Amino acid sequence: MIELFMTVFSATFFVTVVRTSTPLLLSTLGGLIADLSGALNVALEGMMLVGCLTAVIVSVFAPWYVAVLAAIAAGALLGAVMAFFHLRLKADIILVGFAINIFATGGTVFALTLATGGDKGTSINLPSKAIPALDLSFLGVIPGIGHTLVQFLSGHSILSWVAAFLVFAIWYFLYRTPWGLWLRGVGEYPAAPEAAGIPVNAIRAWSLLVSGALAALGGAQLAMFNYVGFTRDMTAGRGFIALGAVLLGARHPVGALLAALLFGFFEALAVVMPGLFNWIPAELIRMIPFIVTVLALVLFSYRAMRARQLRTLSKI
Amino acid sequence: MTPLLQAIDIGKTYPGGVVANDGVNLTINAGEVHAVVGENGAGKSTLMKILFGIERPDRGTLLLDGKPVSFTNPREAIDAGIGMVFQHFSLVPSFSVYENVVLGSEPRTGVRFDRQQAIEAVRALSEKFRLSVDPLPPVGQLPVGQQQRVEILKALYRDARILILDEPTAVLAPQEVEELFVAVRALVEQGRTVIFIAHKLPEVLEISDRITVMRAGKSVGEVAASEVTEKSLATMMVGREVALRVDRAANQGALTCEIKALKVTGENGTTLVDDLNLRVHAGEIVGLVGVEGNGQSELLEAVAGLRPIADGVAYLNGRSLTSLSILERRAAGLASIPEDRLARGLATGASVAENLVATRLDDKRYVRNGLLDLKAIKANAETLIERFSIRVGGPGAAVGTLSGGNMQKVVVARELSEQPKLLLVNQPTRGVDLGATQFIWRSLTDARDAGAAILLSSADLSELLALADRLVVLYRGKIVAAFVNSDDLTPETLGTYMLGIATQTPAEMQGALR
Amino acid sequence: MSMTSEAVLGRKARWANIRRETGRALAAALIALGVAFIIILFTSKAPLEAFNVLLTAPISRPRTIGLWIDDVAKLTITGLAFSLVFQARQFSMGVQGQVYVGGLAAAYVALSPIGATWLAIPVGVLCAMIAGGFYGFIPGIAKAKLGANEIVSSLMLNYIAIELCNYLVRTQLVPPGSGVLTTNDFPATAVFPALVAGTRIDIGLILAIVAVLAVWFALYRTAWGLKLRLVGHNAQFAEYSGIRSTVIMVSAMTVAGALGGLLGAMFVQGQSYGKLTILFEGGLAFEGILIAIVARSRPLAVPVVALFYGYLRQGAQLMNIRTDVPSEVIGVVTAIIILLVASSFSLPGRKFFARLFGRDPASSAVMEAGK
Amino acid sequence: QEYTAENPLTVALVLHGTRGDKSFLDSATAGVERAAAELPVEIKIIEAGYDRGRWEPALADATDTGYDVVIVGTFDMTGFVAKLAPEYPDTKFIIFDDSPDFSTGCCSNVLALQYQTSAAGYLAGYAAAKLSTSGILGTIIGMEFPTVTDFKVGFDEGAKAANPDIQILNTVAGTFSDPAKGKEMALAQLGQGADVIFPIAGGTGIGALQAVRDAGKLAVGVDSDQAEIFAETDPAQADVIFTSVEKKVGDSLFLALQQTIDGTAAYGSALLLGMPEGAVGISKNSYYEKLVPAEIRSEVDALEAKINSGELVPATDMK
Ligand SMILES: Nc1ncnc2c1ncn2[C@@H]1O[C@H](COP(=O)(O)OP(=O)(O)OP(=O)(O)O)[C@@H](O)[C@H]1O
Ligand SMILES: Nc1ncnc2c1ncn2[C@@H]1O[C@H](COP(=O)(O)OP(=O)(O)OP(=O)(O)O)[C@@H](O)[C@H]1O
Ligand SMILES: [Mg+2]
Ligand SMILES: [Mg+2]
Repeated sequence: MIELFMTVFSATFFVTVVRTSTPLLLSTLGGLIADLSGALNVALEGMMLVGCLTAVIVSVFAPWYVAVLAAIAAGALLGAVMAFFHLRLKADIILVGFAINIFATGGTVFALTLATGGDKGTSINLPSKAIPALDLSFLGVIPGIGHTLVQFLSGHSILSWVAAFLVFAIWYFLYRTPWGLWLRGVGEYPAAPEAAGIPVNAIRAWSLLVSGALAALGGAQLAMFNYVGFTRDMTAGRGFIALGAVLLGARHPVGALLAALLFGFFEALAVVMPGLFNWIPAELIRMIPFIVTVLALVLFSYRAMRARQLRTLSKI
Repeated sequence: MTPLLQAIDIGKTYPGGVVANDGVNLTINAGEVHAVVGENGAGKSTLMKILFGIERPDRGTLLLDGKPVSFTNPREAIDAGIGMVFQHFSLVPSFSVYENVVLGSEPRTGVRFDRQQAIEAVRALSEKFRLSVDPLPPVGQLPVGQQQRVEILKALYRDARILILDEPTAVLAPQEVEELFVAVRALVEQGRTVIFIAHKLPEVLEISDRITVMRAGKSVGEVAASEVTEKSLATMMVGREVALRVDRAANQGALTCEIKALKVTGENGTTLVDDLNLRVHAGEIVGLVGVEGNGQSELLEAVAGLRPIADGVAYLNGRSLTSLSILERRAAGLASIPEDRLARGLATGASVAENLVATRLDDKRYVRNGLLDLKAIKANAETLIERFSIRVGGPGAAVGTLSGGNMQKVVVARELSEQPKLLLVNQPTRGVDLGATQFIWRSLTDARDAGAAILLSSADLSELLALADRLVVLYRGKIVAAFVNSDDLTPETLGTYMLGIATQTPAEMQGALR
Repeated sequence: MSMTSEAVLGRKARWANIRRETGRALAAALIALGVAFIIILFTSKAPLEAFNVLLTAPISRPRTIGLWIDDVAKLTITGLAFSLVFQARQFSMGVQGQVYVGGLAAAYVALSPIGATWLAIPVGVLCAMIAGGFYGFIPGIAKAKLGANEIVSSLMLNYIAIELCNYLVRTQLVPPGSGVLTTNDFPATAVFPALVAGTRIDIGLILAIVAVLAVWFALYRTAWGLKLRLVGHNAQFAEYSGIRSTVIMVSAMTVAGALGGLLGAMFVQGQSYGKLTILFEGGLAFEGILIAIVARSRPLAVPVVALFYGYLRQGAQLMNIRTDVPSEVIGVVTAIIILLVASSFSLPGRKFFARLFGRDPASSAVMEAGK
Repeated sequence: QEYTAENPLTVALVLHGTRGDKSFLDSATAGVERAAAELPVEIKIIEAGYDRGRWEPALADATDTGYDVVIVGTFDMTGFVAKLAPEYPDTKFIIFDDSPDFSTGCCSNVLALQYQTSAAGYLAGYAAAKLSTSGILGTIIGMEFPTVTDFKVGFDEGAKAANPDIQILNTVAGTFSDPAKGKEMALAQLGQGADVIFPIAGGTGIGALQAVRDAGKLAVGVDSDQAEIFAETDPAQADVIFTSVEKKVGDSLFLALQQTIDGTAAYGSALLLGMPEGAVGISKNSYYEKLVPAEIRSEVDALEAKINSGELVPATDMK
């Protein structure tokens, strides 16, 4: 138990949590934008996967940042496809989302085969690049806390910092700019922005575009940092977990951050625990993040309900 | 002088094949208040949506300042100086008043939404046009009257020269209607033009300069308000004479419903109904008078079982209702017509027949051993459709495909189909046209004459004065006055009590609170 | 008299509607097949033959017909489960998890002493349905009592059920020492008898047909069903009518869960496996969402949609097995077909094709929101 | 029967997955492809994908289609083969990595190839423990079943033989296809002090190898010579894989096909192939020679000789 605490409060563990949370967080933010605009984006998984593959293939030929941008573009393109079929052809958004997931599962492997000349499983024959980690070791000169700062802050992926910034940027966008107001209005009650002359469908289309771009950015982090390279289905359900994280985070960017960190924390814990408690069956350890999510959800809902009740009672 | 706005020979057929407009002509002069009247489904809203760029006409021309225009979306209409307040509001409930007002044309500093500037702009506007609204609270928490003002402010904020108000008065209390009219006059004084739709002819005659009458998708005439009477206008609309008059109760029976020291509190703990005592007898209609939001709806909901009673009791024929479930209350003879038929009174996706038995799913006639008796359900629907002249294809049609007036008839039919002992009625004719109003009124008085005790709340004072035998005025959840209805009782008298300006003493109320 | 003529008109309109929808779906399917053919043209050395396999393989042999029908039965059940929760306006995604707990329950029965008796099938199916029902009940009650979002809870419960199945199979259900992640074959008494020898068509098909009729009956002929639909249409109205909407909601999710559990039993006790193996469901449960949406959550339409979708699924699969078209391409083709069929369903007739290329007529968000 | 280029032996390999796992299935594919190139054999490779419900149909369809030989792998397929074999007596079945129960008399036309990888694992474990400076090793397992754990049983025993105090961390990923997870697991083990890691987890293991590469520690490859696979595209990766525990599925399949043509194949029985048969072993390539000191190598060679002679019998999970 002591060992567990030591591990959990170590800098390495913190770095691990940040690393495992980052792809999830980016994807969750993507889900959040779509959700707030009134479209449930069940295609996050497929968009992430396409982001993974695009990033890996482009990084063979171009610098890492070009690869990341390419992934973003690919995700945005999928978002545009969703928008076209949902908004223009009026197809059910969930059906479109599932179609994109199916497309991504097959399409990425097919594209990989073409790119590698026949490899169907992994891209290990492609010399793909990694996203650099941000080295902040210069902070070490600060007396006293310098060393600790370096331990905790140095060595994160650049995209982890980007993701943290995006939480702020998206919050700012949603709650401080007019366009954020438009987007939330479109999601909550489209008749109002429509009557105010706001192009409702354009807003939804842009949201899906951005949603896809963010999910694919999460994919890029997954395939260029967490692991460098592509393997089939490497997202392994992270997109669906992100979908859950959007709702668990109460449809707010900061909530999304907390939900993603919660997941990252327990995923990291599930990774270190076998080394510490080899008597616990692996399956049960792997259940932990999911059980914790359900408990967190129940707890939050319970507290929200209590809060409502208390407010009622106190005023009587 | 060229008219400001002219619609010539407008035609519009909806995808389902409904011909909503069929050669409509409308001429609006600058600086006038122009009313458009017609029965439910005559095509008024459709015409307005065309003027505002929401629907596109199949044929016809629009002239603005004599020049042909065609709007493909509201933005273009807004830019041309047209503003519209919809029959069903288009406000984002969780947004604050000022956010709703500026939505789409926000003041900015850089990329930042300048909230301070927006709030000030809204304050300034509401002062200028005498439409007082607090810019800060979320609109979802405001009473409808306030929401309406927010809608108007929205249009004014965009500097509308022409303001379209689609049934703005349907949901307003008389004082609010007065205030609205004050605002409308202020608008006209400042050079704006107003297009106004309403079903209540006295209002139309009071506010408008000229009136266009529509019937069945066509414009059937244009008259100056000063040249018509209510009666002649009604005849033009409906194509026959309409008489909106009812008889008061001839006799009244035993005590049916007794409400004692009733207290109701809201979600957030505010007291909505406070220490209320009231008795309703069989064969009488008791009217609840009050500006919306003074506890009438909450009182009715608490008695119906849709809200918890915080304190006090309500008895139905001597039996306490407090511990009874909704179904048990209904079984005891209670029926209720809710305020908002779409939100609470109907399942628009379900069929008419299903809606007509929804409240009786434990009744042996329709459900035995958990199984539906489809034949009985259908027969019930056919009977009621016939009896209440609901205009619908058949019992299987979805309620959502009915017009508003007919939807309301479905609710009324369901609640009156079994002779109720206690009937709670809230806004029975809101947004309903003359013919249907007449019909619903008669249904209510028939139920009364058959021995129902009726508690009626309405935002329309003339409705209350026409139907009620006794009237109680509610202010901030308390009864502040009570009257036995007579021809001497005027809206003005009621108004002073409704606004809390005056209060009767218990002794004064005594006579009317028997 | 006028009433009857109106009823006739109504019936005519309904038929016209069905004809129109079917026509549209077929048109969309044709376009989709055209697109599929183009893709196959680029990826296969013998495109015509590959295309032929896609279209005809499912009925090429009795065994393949069996595969198709078996798929249809399973897709029908998951489609029904989703239809039920959708009709109650819930978005629980928990069928997958219910399938696993149902499969586990059925396996426990089949491997117990009961497994060797004639009770194995009824008891196995019943236990699976109880387990699945319980698993559907959890997100339902969490939503009803606490307002916990059912999408999140049901998705998480899916993962938990999969791991639970992995764990129990590895540690409890496999023969000791064998270490494989598959149980022994169930005793013959515990395996659904085949209706057509040598194929996968087993009494699961009958269960599916019964389930369709039962769900239809429950939804449209019982008070519970009417209440459920009313709650789905307008929960506030249901409350006003004296219907306890939370009870209805939870019971709908529980019944859907029982269907999920039944599907679990059909998997493990059916001819397809006849034993419990980890990850046996292979993602089929989620395809019920597609079925339910295309069928507009109407129980009688579910098997029809499943029949078509299952055919496509089998054709694609057999194309993968028999031809040189890579399996990945099949995913791409399936995705395109879903997109086009989904698009066609939401558009009135010819407009679909107009919209595909032309401009969107003035949008109708106002009407949508007003409802 | 004579098989010639005009009248070849037709063979279908039904993969319970797809090509590209860089280990097990690719190895089998390589074996039959080599047979197609060198023997009068015509092959069809069927990728049944990762949905278990489709494995049996794929197998049945291949059998229906009339191939002379149908090849499948692992315990997941054994039951299906046992069911089909009596129905198709003229078709020959080869199942690798598992065996049906021949005592039931079901399977006179089935040849089962099983591999005892624990012996090779023993050698790798011995070398790993000798190379470790921290005294901590790590293993990462895809899923727990004997064909996987057999590697580990031998590895653990070998490591203990080299250093009785050795500590072996073990993590079960639960998936063969999540490299990011594999990488995290390896990082965790490295963080807990391990300096040699043996991932037995397919694609998940590839992620673990990457972690070892980045940390500059050592790894043991699995199934095929993984250093060789990386040698060209990712030399840094190859540089840390000092050996691989090879399960030569492809070679044994090639041999089995060759014997089928010769008529010498032992259908109706199971062959447990081990190090003496050359079906398993550790890679002794340039990386091995570069990274493992000569004295350890000679100790390993001595152990290998002992195992081959039967003097040393490592524990095994295979029955
Ligand atoms: N979006 C629509 N699709 C199909 N039919 C419609 C649509 N909107 C309105 N209609 C139909 O067009 C006709 C005219 O409707 P409209 O709303 O213009 O009437 P109205 O005069 O505003 O009635 P009311 O007095 O009840 O407001 C009605 O028959 C209505 O049912
Ligand atoms: N999607 C639709 N398809 C066909 N008809 C529709 C559709 N949506 C609404 N309608 C018709 O539109 C009319 C509703 O129009 P509107 O919103 O103006 O209400 P209304 O009839 O004016 O009701 P109210 O009397 O409450 O004002 C109804 O008659 C309904 O039949
Ligand atoms: Mg209208
Ligand atoms: Mg109306």
